[in-house]
Amino acid sequence: MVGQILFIIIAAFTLLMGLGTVVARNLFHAALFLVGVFFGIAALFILLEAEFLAMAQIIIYIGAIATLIVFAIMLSKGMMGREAGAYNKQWYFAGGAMIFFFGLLSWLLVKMPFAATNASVPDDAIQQIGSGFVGHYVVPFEVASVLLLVALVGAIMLARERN
Amino acid sequence: MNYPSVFNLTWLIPLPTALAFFAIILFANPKKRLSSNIAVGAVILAWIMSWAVAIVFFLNPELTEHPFDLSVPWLPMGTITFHMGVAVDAVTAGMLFMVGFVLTMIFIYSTGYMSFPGHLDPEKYPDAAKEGLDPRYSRFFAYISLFATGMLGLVVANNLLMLFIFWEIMGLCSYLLIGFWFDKSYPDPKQITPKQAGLKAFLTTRVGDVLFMMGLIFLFIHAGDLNFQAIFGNQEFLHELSTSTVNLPFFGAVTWAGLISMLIFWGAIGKSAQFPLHVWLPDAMEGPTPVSALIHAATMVSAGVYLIVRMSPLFSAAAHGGSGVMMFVAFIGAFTALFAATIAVAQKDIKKVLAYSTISQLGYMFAALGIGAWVAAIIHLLIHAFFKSLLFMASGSVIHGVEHGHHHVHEHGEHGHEGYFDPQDMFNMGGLLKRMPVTGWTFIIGGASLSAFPLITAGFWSKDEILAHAWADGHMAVYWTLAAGAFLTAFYTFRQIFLTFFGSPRTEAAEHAPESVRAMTWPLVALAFFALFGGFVAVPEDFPVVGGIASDFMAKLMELQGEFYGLHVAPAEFNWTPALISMTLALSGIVVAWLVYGWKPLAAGKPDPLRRWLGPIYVVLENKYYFDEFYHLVAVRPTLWLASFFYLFDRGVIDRIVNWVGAFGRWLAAALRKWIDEFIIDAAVNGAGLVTTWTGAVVRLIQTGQAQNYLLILLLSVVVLLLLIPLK
Amino acid sequence: MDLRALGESLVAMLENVGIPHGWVLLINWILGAVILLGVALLLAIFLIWFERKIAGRVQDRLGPNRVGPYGLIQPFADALKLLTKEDITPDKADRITYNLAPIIAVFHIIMLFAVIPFADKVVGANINVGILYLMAFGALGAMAMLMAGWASRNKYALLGGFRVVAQLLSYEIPVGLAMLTVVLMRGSMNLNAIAQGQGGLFGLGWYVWILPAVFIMYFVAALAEGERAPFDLLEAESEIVAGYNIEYSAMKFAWFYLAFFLNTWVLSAVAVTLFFGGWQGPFAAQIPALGVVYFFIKVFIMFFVFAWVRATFPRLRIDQMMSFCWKVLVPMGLALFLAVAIILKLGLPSAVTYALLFVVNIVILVVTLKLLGNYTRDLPKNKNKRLFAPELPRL
Amino acid sequence: MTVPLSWYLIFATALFSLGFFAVLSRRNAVAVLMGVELMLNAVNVNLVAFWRYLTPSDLSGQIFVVFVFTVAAAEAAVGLALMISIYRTRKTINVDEINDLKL
Repeated sequence: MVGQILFIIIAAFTLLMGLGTVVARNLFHAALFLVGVFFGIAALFILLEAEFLAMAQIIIYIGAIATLIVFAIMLSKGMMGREAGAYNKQWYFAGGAMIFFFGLLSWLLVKMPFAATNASVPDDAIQQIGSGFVGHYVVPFEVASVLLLVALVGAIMLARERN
Repeated sequence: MNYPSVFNLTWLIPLPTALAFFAIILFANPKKRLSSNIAVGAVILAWIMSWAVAIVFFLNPELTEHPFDLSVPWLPMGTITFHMGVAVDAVTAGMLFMVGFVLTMIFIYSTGYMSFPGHLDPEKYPDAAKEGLDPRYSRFFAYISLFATGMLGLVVANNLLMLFIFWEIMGLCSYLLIGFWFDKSYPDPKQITPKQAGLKAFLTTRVGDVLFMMGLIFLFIHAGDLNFQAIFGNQEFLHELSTSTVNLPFFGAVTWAGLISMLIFWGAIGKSAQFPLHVWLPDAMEGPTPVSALIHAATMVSAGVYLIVRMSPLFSAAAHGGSGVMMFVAFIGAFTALFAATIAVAQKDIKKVLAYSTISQLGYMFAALGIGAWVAAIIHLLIHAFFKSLLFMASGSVIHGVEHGHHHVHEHGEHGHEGYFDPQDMFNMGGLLKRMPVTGWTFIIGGASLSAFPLITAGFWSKDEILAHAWADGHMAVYWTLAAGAFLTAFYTFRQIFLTFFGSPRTEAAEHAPESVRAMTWPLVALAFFALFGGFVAVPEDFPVVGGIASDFMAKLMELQGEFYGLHVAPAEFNWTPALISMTLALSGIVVAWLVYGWKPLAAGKPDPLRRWLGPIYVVLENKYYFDEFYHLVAVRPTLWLASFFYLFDRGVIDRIVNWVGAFGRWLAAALRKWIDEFIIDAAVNGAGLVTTWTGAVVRLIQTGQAQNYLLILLLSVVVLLLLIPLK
Repeated sequence: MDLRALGESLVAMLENVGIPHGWVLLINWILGAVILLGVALLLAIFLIWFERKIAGRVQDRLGPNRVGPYGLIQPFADALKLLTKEDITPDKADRITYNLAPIIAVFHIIMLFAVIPFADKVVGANINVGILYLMAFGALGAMAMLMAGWASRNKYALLGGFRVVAQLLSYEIPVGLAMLTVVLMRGSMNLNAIAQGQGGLFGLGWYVWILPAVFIMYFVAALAEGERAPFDLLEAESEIVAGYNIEYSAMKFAWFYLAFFLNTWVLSAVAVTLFFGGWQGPFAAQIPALGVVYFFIKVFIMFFVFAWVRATFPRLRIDQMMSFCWKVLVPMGLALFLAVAIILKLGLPSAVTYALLFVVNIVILVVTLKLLGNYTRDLPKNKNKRLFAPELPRL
Repeated sequence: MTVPLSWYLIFATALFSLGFFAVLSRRNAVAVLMGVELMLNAVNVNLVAFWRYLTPSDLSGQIFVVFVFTVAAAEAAVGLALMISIYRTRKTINVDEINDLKL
């Protein structure tokens, strides 16, 4: 009961923030709304008993990605382009398609049977995640680290002033 | 079984030098000192890890019952997954102990040795000459790092395929390093140049390696795995291998075990330069001296022995199955031991003597393996590595000194070119002990060890063990051959010592030879320690007096390991007769050498007194029994002749046929073009083009160039696909 | 006296009244949060006085001494003054963001209080990802200051905001590395477990003895994370007037001020928990209340060191500060992390491991200082090089 | 676990749709990027929810979320750098004015 109420509060908050992200004309505000979304998702993760991911979500999405976006917006005032409209020509069509898509997918998901279990999360979940990264998933893990390095170097190369 | 956690380091042992290799070739190449520092640092790391592993193993003899084995999946091949990994048993531990240390010493020595070489023109390489370092100094360290990776990897590998890969890496490095001074040439066109020597070494060992690989393939077909423990832990399989036979042309029915072990032994013959594939090793001395010490004395050539040691269970299974392969090994070993020793007697190049001595000593090890004296072979392998690398490095130091002396005279004395000066010729030396005391004394220690000077040198204990085994097991032919070899060994070693270090200098260069730098002398001292005292790890327990106070833990350890592999190596009973005979022979070799060269030192310009006494035999020995000429006649000439024949055949017959076919084709094509191409194909192509143009004109309307537009279409497609689910 | 008993008796009492379990838990949580909030706010008031007093003593002054005994009431007077001042919002400012920023600044610090173990089991939320939690909510501070800097519509404030991102994000890496090394040592991210792992007589088991270099790294980086001198570039008055909070006045400014002191206190508390045994002390295991006392004593000693440093050292230049992080602290942290990981993996007996860890720490510290010294020294090869000159590679 | 799985799924669908809407119709590239972040987050919620409800003992779901984090971080960094680079050459980052795909 408490769980359901909490879920509804958090989900409503997150969706509201998401709506704000999508509709806000001021990009800085949109970014702040985005932070709200990330926060709500972290709360949902806690509700799902994935504490590690919740904390990682806050560190990575709010601490790094959102800060990066905000920073980029602050650095480039001219990029915001206030004078023109926020949406392109196809927005009403896209909106309709999205609503239809949402309805269809929700209907399908509700209809689809999932064999949910009542099993609880193992006590050493975090240890298992850790050993998963250096054990079974070691190659994807290393590839991901190389990807980050490449992205870092690539981003510097792209954003550098050329003359 | 709980292993000490330090064993988890094993797979890391070959890694630092491999990284050093890449670091040097990719980044550090322009900076010479940095390159050598990287290489030395890496090898020291490898040394520390290998000693950690080896010493922990020595302290826990019970580990011989459960050799450490660590595998990860590597190559899935159909139903079989190939595993790669590392294994540690007593043999590996012993090898790690020796290889790690010797490699480090040689690396350090090389930092001093690779100074600007005398054969290069300093004006062509001004930077390198100013630094006083070889222009390809970095490259040298990259190569020896890669080589060290090969050797360490070979030692820790737990399967034959990995062993083979590292074996070939070493072969490549050997080629690169022998030909390191590829631009060196000599006034005498018949003298072999480094470039040719490298090629010769590579091609000669290839003969053995091809046979070795055939053996591997046969073994893999039968075992389905190349892991050592999987093969040797399976007695049934070995038994089956030694009983099932195969019919070979010329040889008739032989057992599979016999065939495979014979093929593998040929690999070892090639790598360890045994008769008849020994010809490459003496010429390999064209490489820099650290290379000779590293590859052609301590590590690579002994890899052949190591391989046979590893494969011993297979060999003994073959012997049980009635195959004569062990006898063959013993024969080849003993024959080579004597044969190479006789050649060494008549050489004048200080390194060539050592090269033949190496071949001869490897022969001892193979002879020991052939008669089943497994432990004696390993111990001699380890100890030989210490004193032989010491001898090579000391001789390198001598060469360096004489070369420097030559330059000194050249610069300060008269300026005329007095012709080609060979700094490696022992007859250009003499009296160097006073000029180079550290080099001299360490050389004498190494030489004494090589000649098996009784009781106080390591070489005595290991060699005596082999002789004792040969006597105790009743292999009289082997015993007397090896004993004769021992006499010759003592003789040529002390011939070398007396010619080089005693008497008075025979040239001005020798007179002005300076002692080498510290980076070169310190490794000599460190190795001399092992050359003297290394033998006390394998003193037979029942040896009078000494046996009671010295240790034989290494021999014990190896015996235990042999037991685990099903090899019953009982220590040879001590017997006065063979011991006294070998001691007498060694000492008399030294005395004879003194009588000939030490009593009345040779004067400058005088020929070798042996030449007078032995007459034509000396000429034959000096020319190495004309083996090179023989191979040239039998192998090289026919190949060249065949090649030119085929070339002519190719030109006269095959090319002509090809040309005719080509002309016909062109005629046919011209005819076809006229009729088919113009009326059918061109029309179809043009029609297709028209259709494409027209379609494109219509379809381009939906290309807006806006990613969001495309995405919308994508979304709609997904929605349509989703709709298909409920409609199904 | 057992502090845990208090909470348990409260739960029992409420359940006896007949409230369902779920609601009782909720009430309990809210109560705990309110208590923590009260502690935090009172603490902040005291800390302001404490630091001003220390700064005064260091600078050969008396510090606050007029209002109340030893000037103890001074912070209350200050707060009153700030409350009654005019609350100005710049005309062109982004109002919502502008007002939200100080709230988030205080909020994220108070959130951090939840996981700090005041004594064994006396923890707001004893979660097993405590260290991650600290880093996660610590990172929110940058967001608050960024918002403040942007919303003020003032170029100095915006510059301050940029500096916030640069400094706080950079120094989060050494702080994180130090925390990770401790986590490696203990094998747990639970802060209480880390404190428990540092038992032993007379504090011999404190990680500061085993990992001295890690502690020094943490301390230096924490100075920067807490925007304290010599790393207070965010509000360097000689360069950017007052940084991100230039337009704030009255109570909104007071919030930032509060966040600043509480942040320092939390950093000291974390330092104490990670390196000085947390609540450990003689008889703390038997009497949990003693743990709270030990904890506060240790934290105040730590806070004193922070204040001492702030009152003593001059400010660094911004490029020096950034290079110091990336060229000194981060490599050192990585080296330490790697060394500790390898040593722990060797599986040696614990006494040998600790000795080895200590030696390796000292060696890495000395090597770092030596390299640093070589750069600073007036060597001929350094003639044309500035210390930590920002050299970008020319690609 | 009083919350049914389908609630999480519908929530994730809604968030995904919002994000996709932003991607489809916002003109500013940074806003498009934010939409992508929303979509990725929705996927994460799904991954975690499925993990929790279907296979709580196998932590692959959580591990995949961490991989999504890495990819999202890389995507944000490179995406923003691209935008800065594009802005420098074209003086706009409005997506409908960047139609170089059309020749």
